[in-house]
Amino acid sequence: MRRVYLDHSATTPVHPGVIEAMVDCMQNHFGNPSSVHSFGREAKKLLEEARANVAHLIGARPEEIIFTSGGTEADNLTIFGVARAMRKKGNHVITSATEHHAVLDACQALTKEGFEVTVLPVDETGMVRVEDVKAALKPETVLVTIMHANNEVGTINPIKEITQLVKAHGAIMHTDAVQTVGKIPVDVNDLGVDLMSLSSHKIYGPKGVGALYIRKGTKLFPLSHGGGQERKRRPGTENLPGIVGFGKAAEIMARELPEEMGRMGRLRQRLIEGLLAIPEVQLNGHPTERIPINVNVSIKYIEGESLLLMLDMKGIAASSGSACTSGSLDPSHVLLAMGICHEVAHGSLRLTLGRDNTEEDIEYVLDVLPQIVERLRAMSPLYAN
Amino acid sequence: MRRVYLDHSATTPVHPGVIEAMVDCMQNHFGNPSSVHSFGREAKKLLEEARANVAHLIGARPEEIIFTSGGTEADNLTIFGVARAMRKKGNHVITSATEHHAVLDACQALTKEGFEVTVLPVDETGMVRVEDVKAALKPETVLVTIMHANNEVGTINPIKEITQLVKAHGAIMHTDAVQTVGKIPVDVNDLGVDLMSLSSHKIYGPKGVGALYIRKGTKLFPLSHGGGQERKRRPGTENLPGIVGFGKAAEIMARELPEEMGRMGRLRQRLIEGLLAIPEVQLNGHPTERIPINVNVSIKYIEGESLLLMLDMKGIAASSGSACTSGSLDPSHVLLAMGICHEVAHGSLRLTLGRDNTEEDIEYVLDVLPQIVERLRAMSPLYAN
Amino acid sequence: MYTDKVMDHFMNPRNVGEIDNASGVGEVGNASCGDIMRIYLDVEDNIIKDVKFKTFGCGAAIATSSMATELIKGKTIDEALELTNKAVADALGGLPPQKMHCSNLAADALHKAIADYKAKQDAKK
Amino acid sequence: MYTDKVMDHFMNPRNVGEIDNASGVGEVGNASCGDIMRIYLDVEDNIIKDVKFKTFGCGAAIATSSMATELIKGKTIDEALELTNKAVADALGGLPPQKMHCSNLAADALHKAIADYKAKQDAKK
Ligand SMILES: Cc1ncc(COP(=O)(O)O)c(C=O)c1O
Ligand SMILES: Cc1ncc(COP(=O)(O)O)c(C=O)c1O
Ligand code: FES
Ligand code: FES
Repeated sequence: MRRVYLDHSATTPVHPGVIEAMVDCMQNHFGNPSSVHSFGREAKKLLEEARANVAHLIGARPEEIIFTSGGTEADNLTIFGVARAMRKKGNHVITSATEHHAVLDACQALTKEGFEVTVLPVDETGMVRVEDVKAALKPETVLVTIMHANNEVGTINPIKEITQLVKAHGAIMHTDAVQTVGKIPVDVNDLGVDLMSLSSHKIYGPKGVGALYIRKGTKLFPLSHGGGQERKRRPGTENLPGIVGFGKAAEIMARELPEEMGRMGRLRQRLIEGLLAIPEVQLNGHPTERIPINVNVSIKYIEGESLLLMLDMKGIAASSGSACTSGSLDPSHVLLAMGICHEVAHGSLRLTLGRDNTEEDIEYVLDVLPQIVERLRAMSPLYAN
Repeated sequence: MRRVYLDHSATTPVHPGVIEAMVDCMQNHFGNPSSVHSFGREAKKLLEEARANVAHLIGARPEEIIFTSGGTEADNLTIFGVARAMRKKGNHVITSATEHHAVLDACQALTKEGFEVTVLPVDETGMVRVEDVKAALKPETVLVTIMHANNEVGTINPIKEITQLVKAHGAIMHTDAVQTVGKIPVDVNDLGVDLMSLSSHKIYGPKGVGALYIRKGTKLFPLSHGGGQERKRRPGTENLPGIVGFGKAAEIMARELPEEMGRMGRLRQRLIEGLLAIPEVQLNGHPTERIPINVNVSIKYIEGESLLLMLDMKGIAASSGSACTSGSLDPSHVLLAMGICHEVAHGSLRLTLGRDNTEEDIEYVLDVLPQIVERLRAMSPLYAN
Repeated sequence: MYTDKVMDHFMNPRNVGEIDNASGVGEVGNASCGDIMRIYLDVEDNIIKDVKFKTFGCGAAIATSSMATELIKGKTIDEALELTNKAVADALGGLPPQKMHCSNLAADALHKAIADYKAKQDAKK
Repeated sequence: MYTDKVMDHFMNPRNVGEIDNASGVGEVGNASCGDIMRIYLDVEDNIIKDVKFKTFGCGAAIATSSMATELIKGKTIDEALELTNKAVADALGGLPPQKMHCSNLAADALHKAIADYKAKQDAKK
């Protein structure tokens, strides 16, 4: 059976060049980067090469990158680390309603430490309004964290404009760029942010490794304590194979990005057109300000998990914001924040493209999907035909 | 040049079978374990197989294992997680002077949250005295964390006896077993502990992954927040290749342990004998209650880093508790806690054995080392010949 | 995640559809979750001659609808009333823990449909 | 970690040893770190004819001892007094940041040895 993976925002296949680099690292350079001997020094060299590659991808300096165990840790490290370090200056943090749970839940936990958190709404395309940020800034505001692009609907936020306001106000600006890095050009100096979260497994690197960009001079408390690794901001023996893989992925992404971005955009357009040709299907998210790999539609009268299962039986891997997929009671907080009702959010389908996808893949999906939709609608008590 | 790696307590080479399992995971099962589709389900299956293998190695149940980014995170998660969860019951924590920095520094950080921490001394072999634990237990004691075996001198603590006292007192018992698991038989039920830290890269698995055993019913707050992974105790997309590698390593260790333990012990004896034949060399640590891979000696009148560098030039990888190796000002806190003076601690040499080491390796070291010692002593202002 | 039995009933659900002039209809919906299930009964001489369903919900919801309707077809009303959520889940070879709540819907909808049938019967009297 | 120059001076240190009846001896030690360095001078007509050292310390400490002694051999006392820590580190092609403190020892020991020489000279007068 044909297998078509269209869930690249959940995770990506590991690039063969990445696997090769990791195997080489594990076979030939297994030392502990903290060791004095040659095994350690070789490992250290690989560590610093990877750091340079990751830094390069986002226009940063190597010494501004620290490696973490993933995007979730980078987000948590920022939120707890900066807020606690700035506690004396103020106790107000601003975020937005469509952030990843790593940000939202960490902010929520901050409130137990005496912080006040403002969660900004988004417009119906999922975008944060610059004027809302402006209005929310207070003398006590120490940190603003707004994601670069959303993982469900792909909407890109105006981070540059927001950052200008935040910096002018004297607060610290963080963006979770897990979904944009490697997909669109991202430059920390162009955006102006102080901190940026990255995750390896979204850019064809291995899972379990990420990075936090920390602009020189930004104060941050560590989340955990121990050895002196990563400038004491992130102790523990470094995940060398993972980091090497991440570095290799960053190198490949930097090279392939310009071309892939165009190709993704074209496949995406074809997919959206084909999906909107099915009756009672709506596009969620922004028509143009969205990452080129993201398609998110709501297919009325049907529920997302059933849809995913039927697609899966046809070899197609996708995801949904339906509550039923996650075992939670509410559908996607992102879709709800955009003003989409429960029922329509339940019928959402996210297809996210990647470098292995071809035009044939898209045609296959557009061939298979209408039949599935028809079958599920025929079962649906909400659908009157 | 012959290369002899004798720094297995710092990190181990990755087992070829582990690399194979990781490559298979990355090539064929790259899905996100949280995904509904087949890619996700396959990943989830690998995750749970690995969990079962790790659980098996320490006699635990799979649902009592959560994966972390390493031993450091497992230690921090325990210390902050349990102490904060138990805050209402009491604010006293007991640990020992020879713990890894991940434990000591986390405990130190706890004092800023209003906890009182008792750091127990050790005897001259590096062992915690059971009666000291008894004397330190107070009504406010909520957590006791004592390492199973020390990473520098290899001394094995009487965890079973200590745990009995601690449990009878109603406190929670944690042990950092990073240095014992896979080296000697370790069973959570035999020891009776509530929590146990493990690290993959010490047992021929990849770096950047570890585990925390949490006995059913033990309360623990997470360190970071986000997705619902690892029973909400450790959010973030799972480090699947790392975890699969760790699982494979655990499986191999469980199988090889009985035989390797004997072989290591014999190599270790030969090495100790040979080293003690050099004049003015003393063995650090316990004569018998030590892990079979550990040799730690102090070579008087010379400094550890120089020794490591000269060994390195001969292809031998070792480590030292000298301050100069770490760039810190004080030599190993472990050796100092054992009552060894600064100067002798500076001249410490740790050789830790592993599955690839042969008798020839040992003879090579014993052949090379005396000449190096002689050279360095000839340069030393402390040595009067 | 799901057993083969569940996947079979999900991919090839039995008794999907509606019954015109049904003897009894029962609908339940879990607003918080968003799932809705409707069951139609055709009862003759106290025996369930035919049963159909329509379901908006996850794979488990569809599979339990299918299984529940299969289990009561041809049974008497009293026998059908004895059908429990657990019996449906067991017949499917079990359901994932987080899906137990939606597996409750099928038996609930059935009980509602029977109540509707009884009410209609009473009204005729 | 270390440059080739450092490793060369570490593995083949120049001027290791002691000088009997030295014109001046200087010893410095950083008790907190545990490193000790001793420099012996043989001065004739205000010129450093010979110099030897003994060092207990890390690779950087040994290499800087070796380099410092090389740099001052044959120089006048006044020239030797101008030797800075930085000059020694530079001559070695640089040292890792965490090792800068021990690189300070060599010049310090040298200055002490010169002071000792001068004191002895003064005593003779
Ligand atoms: C926007 C965003 N932030 C953070 C994360 C978390 O990253 P990781 O999976 O590496 O923990 C993800 C992916 O799950 C994401 O999409
Ligand atoms: C006793 C002990 N605990 C904890 C650790 C930390 O484990 P990791 O390197 O996986 O963070 C180590 C190893 O460095 C160790 O030896
Ligand atoms: S002598 Fe201690 S760091 Fe150089
Ligand atoms: S219908 Fe929502 S989980 Fe089953």
